[in-house]
Formats: sequence, structure tokens, C-alpha cells
Amino acid sequence: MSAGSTRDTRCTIAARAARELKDGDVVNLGAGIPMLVANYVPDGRDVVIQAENGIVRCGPVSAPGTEEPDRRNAGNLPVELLPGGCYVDSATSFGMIRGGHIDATMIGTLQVDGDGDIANWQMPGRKIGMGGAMDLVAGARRVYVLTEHCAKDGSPKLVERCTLPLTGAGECDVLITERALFRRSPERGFVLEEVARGYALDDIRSATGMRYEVAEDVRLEAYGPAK
Amino acid sequence: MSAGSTRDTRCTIAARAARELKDGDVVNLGAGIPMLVANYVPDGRDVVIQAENGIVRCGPVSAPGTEEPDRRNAGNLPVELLPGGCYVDSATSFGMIRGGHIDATMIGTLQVDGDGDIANWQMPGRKIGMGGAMDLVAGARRVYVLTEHCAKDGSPKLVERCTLPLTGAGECDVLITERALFRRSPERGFVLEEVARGYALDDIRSATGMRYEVAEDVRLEAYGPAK
Amino acid sequence: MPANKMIPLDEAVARVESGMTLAMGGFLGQGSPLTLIRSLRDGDVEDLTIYANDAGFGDAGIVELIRAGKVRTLYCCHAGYTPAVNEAVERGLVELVWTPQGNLIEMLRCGGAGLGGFLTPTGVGTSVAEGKEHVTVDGKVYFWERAVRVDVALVQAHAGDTLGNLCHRGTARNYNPIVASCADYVIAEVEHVCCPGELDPEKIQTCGVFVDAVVRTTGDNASRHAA
Amino acid sequence: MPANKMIPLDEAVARVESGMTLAMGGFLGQGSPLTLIRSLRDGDVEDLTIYANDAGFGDAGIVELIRAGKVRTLYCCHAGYTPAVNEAVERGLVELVWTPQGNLIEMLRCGGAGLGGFLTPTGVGTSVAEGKEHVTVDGKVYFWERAVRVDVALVQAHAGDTLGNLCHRGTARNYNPIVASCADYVIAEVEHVCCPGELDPEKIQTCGVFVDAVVRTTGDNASRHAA
Repeated sequence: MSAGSTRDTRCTIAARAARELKDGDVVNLGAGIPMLVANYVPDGRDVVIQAENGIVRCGPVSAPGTEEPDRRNAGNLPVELLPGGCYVDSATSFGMIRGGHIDATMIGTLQVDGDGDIANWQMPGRKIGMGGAMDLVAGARRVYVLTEHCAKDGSPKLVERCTLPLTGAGECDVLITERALFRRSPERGFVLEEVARGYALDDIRSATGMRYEVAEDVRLEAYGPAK
Repeated sequence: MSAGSTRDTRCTIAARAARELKDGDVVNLGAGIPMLVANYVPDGRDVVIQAENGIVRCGPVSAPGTEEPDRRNAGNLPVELLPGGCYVDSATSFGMIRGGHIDATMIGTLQVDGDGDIANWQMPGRKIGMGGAMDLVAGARRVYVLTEHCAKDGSPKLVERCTLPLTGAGECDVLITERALFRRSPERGFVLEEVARGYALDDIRSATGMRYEVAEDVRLEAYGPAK
Repeated sequence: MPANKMIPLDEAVARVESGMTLAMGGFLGQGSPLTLIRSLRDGDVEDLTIYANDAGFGDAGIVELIRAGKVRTLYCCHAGYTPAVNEAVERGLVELVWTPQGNLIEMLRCGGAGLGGFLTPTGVGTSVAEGKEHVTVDGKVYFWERAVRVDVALVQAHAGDTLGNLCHRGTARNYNPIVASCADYVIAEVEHVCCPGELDPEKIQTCGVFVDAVVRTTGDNASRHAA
Repeated sequence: MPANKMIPLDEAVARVESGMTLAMGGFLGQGSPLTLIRSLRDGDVEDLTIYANDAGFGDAGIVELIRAGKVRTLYCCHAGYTPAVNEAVERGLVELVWTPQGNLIEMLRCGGAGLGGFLTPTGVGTSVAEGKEHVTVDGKVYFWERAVRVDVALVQAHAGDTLGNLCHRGTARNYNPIVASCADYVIAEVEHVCCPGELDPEKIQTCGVFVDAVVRTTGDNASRHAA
């Protein structure tokens, strides 16, 4: 019943999320767990990574000693530029984001609720800022929230109602934790489609504050820690 | 009292207009007489010509045999690119124009009136279009209208009230013909500052439909056909 | 494996259906997608609405579609270099909607960037502002202009790769990068097609993310402005 | 003779006066005008309002101005990489106004392009939309965001010429070209200064028309992200 180590948890989420990406998808990956998704994209699948600081076909973090100046991602790490990659200014980058040219964004969160509201940018007492997150959840065609199912203190992050300042209202399409995958539709709200290995339906229920339905064909043991 | 040949007339206007341009000015020159102004910019004065189709430091028309593909001005003539020139997309070009980054625009007209209204884009029965003229008169810091004083049939082009569709309302700052130069201020409207060689104050009055004042220090024989 | 967006011309153009709204790059022939235009001219679709700077130059360009009776409405700012368009308007073959150049490109940019509209000073007091909502900001009058998103965009580039990255040469840059952003399906015709990584990333003016299909410019439509 | 816009650092920075509003390029240090920022830090002006993506990275960047007590208000979207900013906010040394990244860059772009404002979908339903006028267009909700024009802009470039044409390297392109458009006076700090005509016109990302003064990046502020 344990979620395993934090590292396992994060990799489980990232690996499941990577399976959502289709060939040719243009995707923006937020800080934290989403950034790990790039490691799990199957070989041969062309997933174009856009970072909102203006780099398209952003590659992996540069090996020490091979960093190029002014070739960084949105987390300020030195990165590779894949063949066919290019740079755009921020007005163009966010035109791309808001204009529906990004197929998917994957972001972390502090809270998410049954309306699809996302609160990921402001915790009490720390000034971090929303960065490009508000634009991304408003503009990307599919919005994935990738998060540990519960906060470090065990309290639910999937809450009845977001209490922290919102990043976007009704923007979450798919919610992936180390325990479960929920997909949201306007008609039904969140529907539990998959449960990870090591968890039962009741485990999900007891750790989840937000309302959801269970899919008729919910799949148990659908994913889990990478072997 | 004759205006001389049409060619002389056009050159007289262009030469007087060129004296309005200061070192470092960024200027957009419309089709017709304004295009000739570039020929009269004094040596050593840096006047940056912007053409709204996206070329900055646009040079003279290319000599036959030296034309480069895709290096054209807004009238579609092949041109040189001066050292330090560059290309911009149309959104940037018109950002430049509307955003106050163009010091002066010089345009021709069909009619202009005492309110500074300009009508230069639509004559009855011919579909031409306003091109970038509406943006230029709305956005450039100083708007010069360069025109023959009268139409070919002798009727005034400087009219009491524009009857053709407007390009801009109250946008003309300086009006230069082969006979006179008028400068407009919010307080006084157009003020006749200069009269060209071969014309008297009465000649201007009789050929001008728009209202104007005469400057206390109006200069007679102020300019004229190039020798 | 990166997607190869190169497809046969007829397959690309088959995405255009009768009744659709299109945007096209080009400025009096500079950067016009003539291969695509002529393929449409020779095809069956009709009743098109087109957004473009102009109708072409002489007998070449969108004027060809107009003469073939394919265009219901053309939003443009200039038709002075295509005499046949005047005739077509008189015969009721096409409607022209005059749109100032800077407003036109900004309408397309907003549509491509997911914005709902913008406040422009261009055209205040003229016929293009009639019936539109005016707003005064800091003492200056603007009116509301809408964003335009189209079904299909046709653009041109001198060089491009199979991912849809495009380098527009010289002034052919003007409309093409913006037009490439504002459509659900974007077809680029390219004179010189190369492999991903061959273009200098710093010189890519249209990012491949915006482009859905790449076709090769056919011989007689290439470099029409070459010396 | 083309103007030489290169002037001494102190002369350029003297254009900044207490109480002014500034915009600055840079994204977590990528493309930050550190020479200019540090000159301001060591000078006498204070009570500045600044628009920028963030407060810098670590101890470098706008955070230096904040710690020196020079900044009244910072409009930005991120301060997560500058812990000292949190402390400064708590001490009442500076006010942060959170602005989503895409809205921020568009506010600056509109200001630079002479537009009065725009309709954005980013932030609808969140705190950043509170008190702002909402409009529904084609069934989608947007709110009105204002254009921002500032007194002085500070930008950075890897290479530039004495006319102010700039080439921003890699991701340092992101904010700089837009920030260079939105101010009454624009200062560019450049690592490698060359003569007009030496830069490839196709690679100039900021046209010199936007730039008023060029200063050389001083040694210890250059290429801080170099490998």
C-alpha cells in the first residue's frame, strides 16, 4: 500500500504520462515531475518539446562541459537543441501557447478539484509566481496535471474545492498520480479510468477529496513503478 | 505663374520636403511624389527609409541587372538594402509604424482640408485600396502631405471639406505643394509659412479651397524648381 | 522519428473545401504561394473567403482565383496593381472588404495567438471604423478590431525543412510568418527543401510547429522576382 | 552618415530618472542586461517601476536593484529563483504584481506597437482577472488587458552594430526584441559591437530603429551562462 520512495513515485507518474503523448505532439513540460516525462517517451515517437522561454525541439539537459551559452530551458538548465529545433521570442512563444499550437501541457499542482480547477502557483508565505502556467492551462489543447496523490503530510491534493489561488478554472483534462488516472469530460467531470498496481478502488476513495465517478471499465493494476 | 512641367512640379515639392528631414529620422515615403524625396536628402544626413512591406534602410531602386529576388519596396520595385538595413515581418513593421517609431511619413493625396483630414485612397470608380496609408497617418510622429496644389483639371485639392473617403481625420501636420508650404497646429489650423518662387499670396488664396491663416513672417520666394 | 511533413501538392490542396476561409502570404507577389494558388485555380473548390494583403501583381496571384470565379470575398488593403480585379468587382464576381494593412496583419496575428481582439488607432474617423465600438485610453481614441482565425493558410518560403521550419528571404518575410500562425491547417510551399538541422536555427522565421504540410514550389512558380 | 548610437555607459544610464517606469529583457538571466542593471544599482535613482519576466537568477539581476532599495513595484511572473526577493517583499522594500508571462509580454508588445490593449483568455477565473472587464467572443471568455509603454527599456544582445541592430543568441531572444519596442528610450548592451553591414540582415532580430543607445557589455557581465 506504500507509494514507494518519492523517486519511484515521480517516475511512475512520468512514465504513465508519457504514454499519453502521440507521434507529432507538441508538448510543454512544467517543472518537477512533468520534466521527467521526456525520459519515458518511447523511441521512434516524435514528441516536440516546447519550452515557454522560446525554444522548440528542446533536447535533454546538456552533459557537463558541453553547455552552450544562451541555450537554456524554462527552468534555466542548459539544454541541447534537437535537429530542426529553433528559437522564438516570447510574444511568439505565447502566441503558440494561447493559439492552440501546443497539443499538450503537463504541469504539477498544489491542489486540483472536481471542477478541473488547478491551483499550482502560490503557497502561503512563498513568492514564486505563475510563470507561464496560466497561459499554458488556458491555451494548450490538452492539460495534464501530474502530481503525487497526497501532500507530504498525507493530506489530499485532490480536494473538494481549491482553497489556494487558482492557475486556471476548469482547465484540467487529465489527472495522473502514482495511484490513479482520472479523465475529465464536461458531462461527467472526472472519471477514474485506471488504478495503479498496489492500490484498490477503496484506497483511491479514501485518499481523494475531489468528487469523481468510476469508469464502468476501470482498469486495475494499470500501471506502476517502472521495473 | 505657370507651375512648369509636371516633372518640375514634382521635383520642386520633393526637394522642399527633403529639407524637413533631420539627421537620424526614420521615414516612410509613399508612392508618387514622396518616393522622389529620397533623391533630395542632403549628403551626409542619415535618413532611414522604412518601407511598410518590411524593409528598413531601404536604398535606391536597383540598377538593371543587379536586382536581387525578394528585395523589393512597397511599390514592388527591386531595391538596394543599405548597410545596416534589415527585414521585418508585417506585424513588426506596423508595430513600428503605429507605435511611434517612425518619425515622419510623406504621402500623396487626392484631397486635404483645413481640419487636417486626408483623403488619398479611394477615387470614384477605381478600386485601389488604402494599403498602409491609414496606419501611417495614424502612427507616424509627423505626417507630411505632398501634392500638386491643384488637380489636373485645375480644381483645388486643398478643399474646404474632404468629400472622398478619408484616410485619416485631423492627421496632416505639414502640407507641401509646388506653390506653398502650410504647417498645422491644434490652435491655429493650417498656417501658410512659405510661398514658392513665381507665386504671390493672392495666387495661393485663389487656388486654395481649404481655410488657413497666413504666418506673420510668411516667406515669399522660399523655394522653387531645382535649378 | 521526426514527422516528414512533405506531401504531394494535390493531397495538400485537397484540404481546401468550398466555402472555407483562407489566409495567404505574399505582398504584390513578394512571397506569394503561387504553386498553391494555381493548384486551387485549376481545382473545383469555390466560394472562398480570403484574407491577404492584396490581389497579387499584374495577372499573377489571388487575381487568378478571382478571375476563375473562386472567391466570394477578399479582405485586403490593396488591389491597385491588378486591374482585372476592378473588372471582377464590377461584374459582381467578388466582394472586396478594405482593411488597413496594419489592422489586417494584426487581426491574423491575434487569431493565431489566441487573443480575442485588439484596440487600434488606425482608421479612427474613417469608414473602416464605422459601426465599431470605440474606446478612449489615456486620452487617445481606439476602436475594437476582431481576431481572425481561418480554416487553411497558404504560405511561401525560399527554404524550409521537412518539419515545416521556414526561412523567408528578404521582404518575402512580411506576411508569411504571421499567416502561418492563424489557421487550423497550414500549407507551406518551399523552393528549397532540406533536412531537419540543415537550416541555421537563428534564421528560422516560421517555426515548424505552425506548419502542417510542406510542398515543393514547382518550377515555373519559383523566384518570379529573380533578376 | 549613419548615426553612431554607441555612447558611454554612464551617459546612457543617466537617462533613467527616479520615479520612472522601465522594462527589461532577460529570462532567469538568459539575455539579462546585467551591465546596465549594475550601473543602475550603483547609481542614485530610485523609486523605479519595472516590467520584467522575473527578478533574475540567484543573486544576479533585478534582485540586485531590489536589494539596493531602488524598486517600488515589479510587474513579473516569477521570483522563485531569487530567494532574496521574498525577504524584500516581507520587509516592505518592494511590491510584486504577478502578471502571467504571456499577458506580460503581450502588454509590452501592444505598448510598443501602438495598440490600446487586447483581449486575453489567460487568467480568466483567477485573481489576475479580478476587476477587469470581461468579454465573450464566439462563446469564449476573455478579459481586457492594457498596453504598457515605459520610459526606458534595457535590453541585451550577443552581437549588435552601431546603428542598434541586434542579434540575440539562442533563448536570449525571448524578451529582448519585444522589450526594445515598448519604450521612449531604449538602451542595448551588446557583447560584440560591429559596423553597419557586418551583421547578416536575415539574422537581425531587433531592428536598430527601436534602439536609441548602444553600450558595450563590460567583461564580468558578459556570457554569464557560458559553459
